[in-house]
Amino acid sequence: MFTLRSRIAVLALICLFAPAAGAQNAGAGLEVGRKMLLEDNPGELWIDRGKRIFHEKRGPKKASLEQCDFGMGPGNLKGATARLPRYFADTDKVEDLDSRIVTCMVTLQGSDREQVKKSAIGRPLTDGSDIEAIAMYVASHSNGMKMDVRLDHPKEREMYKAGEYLFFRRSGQTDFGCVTCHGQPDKRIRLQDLVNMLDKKQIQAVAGSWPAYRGAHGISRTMQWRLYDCFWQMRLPELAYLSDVSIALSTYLNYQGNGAVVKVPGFKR
Amino acid sequence: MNRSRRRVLELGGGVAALGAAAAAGLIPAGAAAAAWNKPGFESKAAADAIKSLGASGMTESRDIAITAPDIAENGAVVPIAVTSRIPNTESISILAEKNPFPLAATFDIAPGTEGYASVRIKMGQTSHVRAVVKAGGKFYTASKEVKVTVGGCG
Amino acid sequence: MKMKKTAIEWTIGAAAVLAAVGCATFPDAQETRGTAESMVKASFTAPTPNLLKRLDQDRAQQICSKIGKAELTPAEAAEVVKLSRASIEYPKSGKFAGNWKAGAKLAYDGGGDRIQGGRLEKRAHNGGLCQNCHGLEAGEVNVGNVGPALTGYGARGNSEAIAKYTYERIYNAWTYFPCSNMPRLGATGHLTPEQITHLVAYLIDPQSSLNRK
Amino acid sequence: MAEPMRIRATLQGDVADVRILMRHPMETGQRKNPKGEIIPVHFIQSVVVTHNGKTVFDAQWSQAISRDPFLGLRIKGAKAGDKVSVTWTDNKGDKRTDEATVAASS
Repeated sequence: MFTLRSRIAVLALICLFAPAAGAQNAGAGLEVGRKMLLEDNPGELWIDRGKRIFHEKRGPKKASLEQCDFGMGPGNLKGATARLPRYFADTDKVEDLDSRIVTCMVTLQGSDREQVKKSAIGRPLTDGSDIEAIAMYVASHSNGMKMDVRLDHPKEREMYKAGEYLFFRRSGQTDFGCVTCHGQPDKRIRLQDLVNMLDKKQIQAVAGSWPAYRGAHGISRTMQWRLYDCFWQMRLPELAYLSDVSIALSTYLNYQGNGAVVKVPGFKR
Repeated sequence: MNRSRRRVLELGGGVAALGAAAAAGLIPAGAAAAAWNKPGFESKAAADAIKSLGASGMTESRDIAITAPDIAENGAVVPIAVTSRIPNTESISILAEKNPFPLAATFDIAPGTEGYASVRIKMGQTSHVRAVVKAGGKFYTASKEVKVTVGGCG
Repeated sequence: MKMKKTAIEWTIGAAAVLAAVGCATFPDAQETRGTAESMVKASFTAPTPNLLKRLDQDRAQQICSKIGKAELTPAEAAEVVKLSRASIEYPKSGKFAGNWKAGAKLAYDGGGDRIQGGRLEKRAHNGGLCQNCHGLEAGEVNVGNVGPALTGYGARGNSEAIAKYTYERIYNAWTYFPCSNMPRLGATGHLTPEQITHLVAYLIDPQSSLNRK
Repeated sequence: MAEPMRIRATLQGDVADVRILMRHPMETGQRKNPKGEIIPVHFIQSVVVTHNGKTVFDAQWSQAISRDPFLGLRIKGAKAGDKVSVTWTDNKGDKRTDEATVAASS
């Protein structure tokens, strides 16, 4: 006998990146709704929320995140996320948007890194996490700019190559790798269009759309969540927040998406 | 993040049982309760909800346009816009006929405001979405089917 | 008036370009593999060590993880086929076709076996996942297209040979199509042999909803 | 405390196209928290929109309105600089009022 939960679980899907609203191949039946949701996107409310949290004095050091350096110098947010992930000398690491927010919460505000990571991905249908809101606020400063991830530093190139390798790496109960669903044109998991990440145009259609408001969760989500969810659907172990695999895949995918115009919040079903 | 997945999945159940609390009289009267159409919002049948609006007979009208997706990817967020070109439109109501409590919203529109309202509703299953327009004291209606595919991608 | 570059300027320019190119070397395939595999070891958590092993690739998965446009060599394909054939276990009942109604339920069941919040999804049995990728009943819109539509699959008959072939295709698709996107549902342990017989019936039984016009 | 709304009011001819986003959980009263306890029903029941102080639009909602609600409406006879004010009230009596100025179409 199926419980209600399992019956609904039946309907859950394997999907890595839902395409941006208005992306190619969407049936006309879906298109109207996607357009309406994207036009008036509740994710906008997360920009405001993130702004409040970003400028608030918080943590043991009672400091705001205003001096956080996202790669364009302390306090300069403009265009910063369009360049992420990138290498940061102070941590000697390649960091993505989430990672850099966590770094600043630790260094500037004195927060405990593990504690911050624990609550970084908010539960669906709650207020979500502070990081999810901050990420949306920071990313909104890159709106209209082109994705421009660079591979100048050896560690960036190492991450990129590892990300590429991981994209094609198949394992687990389903024999899936990212490429299984995202390596061919015009494919769908149930009704969800699948972005062909090996096609420049298609990946550009989504590369600038994160963070995004996730309708089913009622909160803003970042790429960290998106990748976590992929591995969950692939029946693989849980991808750790800010793990090297997550950064490597983001580096690979965002670099492939270079040239995409940033437009956040995105809206994902 | 524990059990987050389960909680999303429970949403479907929440939609299905939508409004049971209202029926049980659990909803405290808010400040707007005077205007809030309690019998209408607590009706389990679309016909009863429509009656609560004061409509005994309705005319199908082509001057009412419902903009909504043919297929909703997520029943929790179904965008619905209703445009009434009927002169002197006084109110627009939106019903999802197969929701446990069909009446989702009523918009009272003052003269000088367009007969238009756009909103998003939760739908438990595939259903006709009905717009009921009151204009010049008379009632008009139009409907459109919206297919709901619960869940979808991750 | 345009200035003409002197030879020296050209030389300096070329040196800079060369330097930049020299800097921008990427780690080679061997090195990348080492880096990425250590990343995999350090980037995931699971409720039991046994579940972490899901990340370890078997030989066939390794072969099937071709990067970019690299293609499977005939020798590799043959090895995958051989490994796949050897993996197949047949149903104890000896019957390849079970109950099509049970199969239909499985085909639309996308759950089971996922790990979240430190827990393995608890299910009596896993879903067949078919709907995610295959067209099923005629007229059903909520289906994927990563794999071919299976609508009317029964048209090829329901002989023993067809039943056996279909069983093997589901148990380990790589027996026939090495490295295809189709999960090796029996071989990885996602489905039991008995569950697969139900899917076989769903596909080939003339009474099955899949084969109704 | 309720978070601010986002109100966009843009002039198209003499019509102000008003788009409002509100932060609200719109709980159905049927959902459970991770501990298995029912999350109490909590939803916006009324949204009143005024144009230069005069009520032009009065919405009544059920719990069937989606989380983080959106409301779109169109006010005729508007000019750039007009004030549009929006007040929502939920079933717990919580309220929030925000105001926007009608902007000329860009």
